[in-house]
Amino acid sequence: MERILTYAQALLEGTEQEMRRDPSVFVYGLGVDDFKGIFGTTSGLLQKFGPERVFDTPLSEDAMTGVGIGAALAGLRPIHVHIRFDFLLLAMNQLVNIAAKSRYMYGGAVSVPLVVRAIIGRSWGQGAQHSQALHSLFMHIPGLRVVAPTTPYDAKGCLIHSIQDDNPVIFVEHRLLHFVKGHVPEEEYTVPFGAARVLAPGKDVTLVGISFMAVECMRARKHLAAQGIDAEVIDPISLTPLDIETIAKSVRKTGHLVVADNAWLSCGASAEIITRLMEHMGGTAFKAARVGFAPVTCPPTKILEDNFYPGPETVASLAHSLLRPNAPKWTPAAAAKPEAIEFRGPF
Amino acid sequence: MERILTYAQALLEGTEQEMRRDPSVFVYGLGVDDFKGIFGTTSGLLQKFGPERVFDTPLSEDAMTGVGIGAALAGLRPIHVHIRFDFLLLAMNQLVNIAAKSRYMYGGAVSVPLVVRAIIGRSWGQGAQHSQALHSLFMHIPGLRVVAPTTPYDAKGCLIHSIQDDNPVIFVEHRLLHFVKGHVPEEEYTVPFGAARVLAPGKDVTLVGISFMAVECMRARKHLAAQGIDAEVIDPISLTPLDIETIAKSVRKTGHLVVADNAWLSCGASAEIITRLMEHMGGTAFKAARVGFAPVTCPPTKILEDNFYPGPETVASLAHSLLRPNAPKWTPAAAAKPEAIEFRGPF
Amino acid sequence: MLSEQFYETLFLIRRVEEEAARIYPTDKIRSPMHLSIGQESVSVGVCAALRAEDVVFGTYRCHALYLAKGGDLKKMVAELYGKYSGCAKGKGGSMHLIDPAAGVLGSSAIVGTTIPQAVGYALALKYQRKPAIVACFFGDGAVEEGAFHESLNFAVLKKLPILFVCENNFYAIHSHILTRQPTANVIDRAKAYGIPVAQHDGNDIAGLHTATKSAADAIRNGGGPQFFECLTYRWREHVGIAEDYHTGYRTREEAQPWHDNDPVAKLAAQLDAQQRQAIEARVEERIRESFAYAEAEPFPEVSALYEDVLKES
Amino acid sequence: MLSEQFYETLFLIRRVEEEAARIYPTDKIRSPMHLSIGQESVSVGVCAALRAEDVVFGTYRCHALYLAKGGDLKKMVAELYGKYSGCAKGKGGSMHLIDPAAGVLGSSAIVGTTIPQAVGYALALKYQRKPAIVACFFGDGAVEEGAFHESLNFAVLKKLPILFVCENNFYAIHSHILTRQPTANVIDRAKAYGIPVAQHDGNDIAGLHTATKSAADAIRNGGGPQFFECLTYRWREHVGIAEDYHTGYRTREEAQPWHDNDPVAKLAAQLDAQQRQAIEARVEERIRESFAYAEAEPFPEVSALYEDVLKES
Ligand SMILES: Cc1ncc(C[n+]2csc(CCOP(=O)(O)OP(=O)(O)O)c2C)c(N)n1
Ligand SMILES: Cc1ncc(C[n+]2csc(CCOP(=O)(O)OP(=O)(O)O)c2C)c(N)n1
Ligand SMILES: [Mg+2]
Ligand SMILES: [Mg+2]
Repeated sequence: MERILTYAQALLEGTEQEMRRDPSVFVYGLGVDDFKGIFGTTSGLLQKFGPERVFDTPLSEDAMTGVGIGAALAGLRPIHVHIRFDFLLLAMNQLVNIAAKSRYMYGGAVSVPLVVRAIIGRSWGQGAQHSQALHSLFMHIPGLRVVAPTTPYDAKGCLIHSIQDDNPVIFVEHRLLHFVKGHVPEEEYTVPFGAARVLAPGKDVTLVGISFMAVECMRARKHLAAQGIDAEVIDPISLTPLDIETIAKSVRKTGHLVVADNAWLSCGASAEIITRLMEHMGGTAFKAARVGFAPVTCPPTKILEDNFYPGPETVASLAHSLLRPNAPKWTPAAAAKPEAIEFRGPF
Repeated sequence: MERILTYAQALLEGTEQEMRRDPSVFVYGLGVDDFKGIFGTTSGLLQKFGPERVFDTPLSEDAMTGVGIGAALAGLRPIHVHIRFDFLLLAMNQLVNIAAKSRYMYGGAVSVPLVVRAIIGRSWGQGAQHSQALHSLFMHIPGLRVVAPTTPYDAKGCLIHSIQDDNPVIFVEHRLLHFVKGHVPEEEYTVPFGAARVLAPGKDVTLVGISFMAVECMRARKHLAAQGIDAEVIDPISLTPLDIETIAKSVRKTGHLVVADNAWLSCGASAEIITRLMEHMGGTAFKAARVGFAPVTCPPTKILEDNFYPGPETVASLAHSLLRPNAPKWTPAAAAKPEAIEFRGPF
Repeated sequence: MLSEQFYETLFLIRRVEEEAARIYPTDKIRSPMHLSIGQESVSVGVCAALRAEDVVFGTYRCHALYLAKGGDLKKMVAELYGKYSGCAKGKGGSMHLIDPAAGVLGSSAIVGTTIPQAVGYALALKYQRKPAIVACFFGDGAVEEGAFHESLNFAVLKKLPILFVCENNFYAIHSHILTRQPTANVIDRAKAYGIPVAQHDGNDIAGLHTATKSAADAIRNGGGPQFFECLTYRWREHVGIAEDYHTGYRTREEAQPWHDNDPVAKLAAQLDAQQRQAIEARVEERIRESFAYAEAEPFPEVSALYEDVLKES
Repeated sequence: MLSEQFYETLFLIRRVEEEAARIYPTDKIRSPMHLSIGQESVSVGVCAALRAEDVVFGTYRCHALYLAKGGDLKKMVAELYGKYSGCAKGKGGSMHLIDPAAGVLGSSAIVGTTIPQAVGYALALKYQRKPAIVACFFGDGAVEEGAFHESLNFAVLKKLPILFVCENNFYAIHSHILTRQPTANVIDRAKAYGIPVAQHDGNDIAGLHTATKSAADAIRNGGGPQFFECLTYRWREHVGIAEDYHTGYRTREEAQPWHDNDPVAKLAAQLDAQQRQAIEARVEERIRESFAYAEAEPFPEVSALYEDVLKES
């Protein structure tokens, strides 16, 4: 019997199990101890572990990040939760100048086992400052790990791995993924960094979907199947380190790559994946395209918001043009944009 | 008769001319009014324009950036100077959440004519936190312009253009470029955004050099010439917007592209240029490679620092392998790493 | 005379928000909405003492401030509806109201971020030798952000024409101020920068108005920044339209004195019935018009997505 | 007895820095170097009252603090030389000294950034029920950074075992404190958070030692944070080895009282000649050894470039 949890429940379970196993793990951040419990991902932890291990903070993202680093230097394993990724812009100095660099600039004398959970906002007119997905900023910086699991299974395993890892990890979650349901084993397990997952096999085109876009790629795959196009969907899971070989293996077969990111494109993860693949495959014997946010600030009004985000149709249409450049442009009829989703990923 | 100035002098001249022309221009930032004058780029301005238009600030990068934005909203044209790019990590929230977004999220009601000068540190063991070149972080964000001129001529023209532009501009300078000499006309002129410059013609390979790496590419070109390889060197000057057509025109001719960035590679400007070119050329009928900082934190000790930075030899060697994949690997003998340079760029 | 003015603005704000709350469940207003209900008088009391050319900056909880400073009502409601004729063309939403003509210069969803902009605007006013001043509104949570301290330090250092207005409603989302700050002495921390500070009952609109008048005069005359802490209370949930006493982070008992001290009700009681009815009828008519306008106006074209990223010269 | 100890550490620091300054023009030490000469007694006075298990965090101007807390001398000099046996394997340089065994937990070149880490370390000590405390050193410039306020607020809120030590040398690079802060009342601003504060003559080593002893006791007993402002003066240029009175931002007259109040000279005068000579000889020998060691040690291999980025589990 499969055990079904939501992504949010999977995160909660992983956190709780690690907190039980290791007394040095603690959770902090704005709202982690309130009745909403960060979309349920921290609910009940305060009751179970007390206010020393589960605490709210002042509105001080910069210093609170430094506090996590300092606690990590002292041997603790902090999990710092941000209900919006956008707030990390206040913490860049600590994350980039200190967390990422401490081990190196102190010649290996210390390590910083810090997990930073960054939730990408979406839907209901979040607008300019509550919708950003800034993982590529952190992928640029040596000394940080960046992971963005998509399925509940990977969410739990990756979070546990992140907590146990001795380095700073930016743990990227998409708000809409919290609702996704899937099989999650009860026991503790880890999903290693640097291993991408083939979510669905295919032979004509490789769709690499980052974070919530992996879900959208699965939907695009259905659209494409109706056109006789057989898409393979890959979820990189971890962005730094990046498992380029799994992607390359797929593209060697399909010859075509679409990278769908849940973020802007310029200097984004999509550019990195395409370039890395070209380097890895020793040339460019493949066709590639990328899709992501429109190159503008996120607008709240629905008609613009719908056009700001890429969706299954955009991905499918792009894959179609890549494979059939001479065919008339095709875009499947758009379903209503998702505000909540059920998705049971195969693993 | 050519009029020769250093890059630093060119910046000073451009600033002074704009301050004379437009009373709404002011210059502020840590150290702009002291006897060192930010490597001479602000020297004498205090004496000429007084402490209201040229002022030092408290150590408060976050708020001082917001102050610039607020002054810009009120119709002034602030130039905020940071003697190290690294300090901008404290200003990310204001730059990304406010400066980049104000015009869009207020539906065009306002604009933010702010120039942020960010100086990339190098040499003499600057180490982990005084050596970063983070232009790609800003290239990721819609609503910002990012420019990185290389020659004194472009430095002056681009700075004047940046000051006159009605949008936030991240103006990237490399510390070692400040010493570079070249022709600079006395009159005011602007160098437009979005127009790359071919620094030297060639037919075998296109070298795109960002910021100081444009200088190194010119040197690499000499090394390559000795091997019978004729390299074309392009300075993009402006990174957002990016003039991809000038690069494409070159690569259509040469079929080979090396992008040399003065920064890390992952999700960097180099990945963006390669991917954009692929999109622009409708495929990948070219070979491409990139080179930049080693994927580690910058170490101060010289032997490691020398290996951290790419140089003319790295660029030449990479271009050589790209063109002659079957030839034995070739690397020209390394000259001493530059601490100061004279470079008269052709334009 | 003054109390009629106060009442008209207060009542307008209260009723606009109630109306927006009534509409909210229909999903016609699709963006996170932070109601000022219960706290309106801080904005009204302060702004009534400002001049048209004076400028305000606020937070995502900005409906009251926008209207108190004279922001265009139709454009505001259209903005809530995401319409192209909204004050931000539907690109701002409830959290990013702006009306430069009325001196409403913006409001940000990132706590504390407009404080330094307000200081920068004040710097510009001084630089331009303009007689205007800035009033900068923020919550009790914002004083925990480093930017607040950096801004205060600089504003005092440069003697800028700015009034800092901390709306202390005792909570940041569900966290009481005493779980976030060692002592509830915001004004002492501001005072340590060497400026005049005062704590006010934020619901005492007349008192706040008088205090602002004299502070604004002093600031306008080059006296440098001043700091107000205005005690008040939010009646509804942090974001959204419901009451939330059942959720456990605060009690109805705690709220009761603030409800009893409702400035709308108190002012209403001071006016004579006819006056009051005339005002209310006028306000209701404006509201009816504005919501009808917002309903009728078109959404942006898709092409608007790509506009307003940068200003073309 | 105590004054001999003080003198030995003070003299060591002074002489190590003088020696580093002597070597500097040869380019054997190739990284920006910020000398503590003139300010050493702040580190020495405070650290002498700390225990081995206590922990310190500092700034790029960290030679004095590192040595005062017992950091390994040879590893420090080797680090300045960029050698593999340096305390950071040549990857830190003068600005990033560390010696976890001695409780020196790091020093950053970005002003103010180690303050929240020090607070986080203190949080961990409390969490782990350890009897140790943290002393967090920073300059008068750092108090202008928002992170300082955020850190202080949190440390006081959580009653953490930490002593904040502001080394006020009146300058941030070439800017006097009164051009950066409205009034020179750092302690008042700290005091507004509700903790004990004190201003000390940073060059009065014995006084500082006594004050630290009692503060450290109180902190160790759960009394929560305390704040010291230590007035002192930097003799050399901000970065580099020269004097800089000729550059105009400060005068030799201003500096003179501080030179007259040199703690090294004052202590030297208190010791008897023999004692003093013995100490100095011992110190000179250690310095000679350490510099010889640093000279002789190898640079890292090129392969070390790629090491220490991440910790492999
Ligand atoms: C920098 C930042 N951190 C956290 C948040 C999440 N957040 C939104 S409103 C809020 C509470 C702010 O409280 P206060 O300043 O008192 O304003 P109030 O909502 O009470 O008006 C928080 C924590 C945010 N928007 N920005
Ligand atoms: C965040 C940041 N801003 C600016 C600088 C440049 N800078 C280096 S040291 C310094 C002065 C710091 O003064 P203070 O804190 O008083 O320390 P002191 O040098 O006097 O010991 C400045 C502005 C920096 N390193 N980091
Ligand atoms: Mg509040
Ligand atoms: Mg100082």
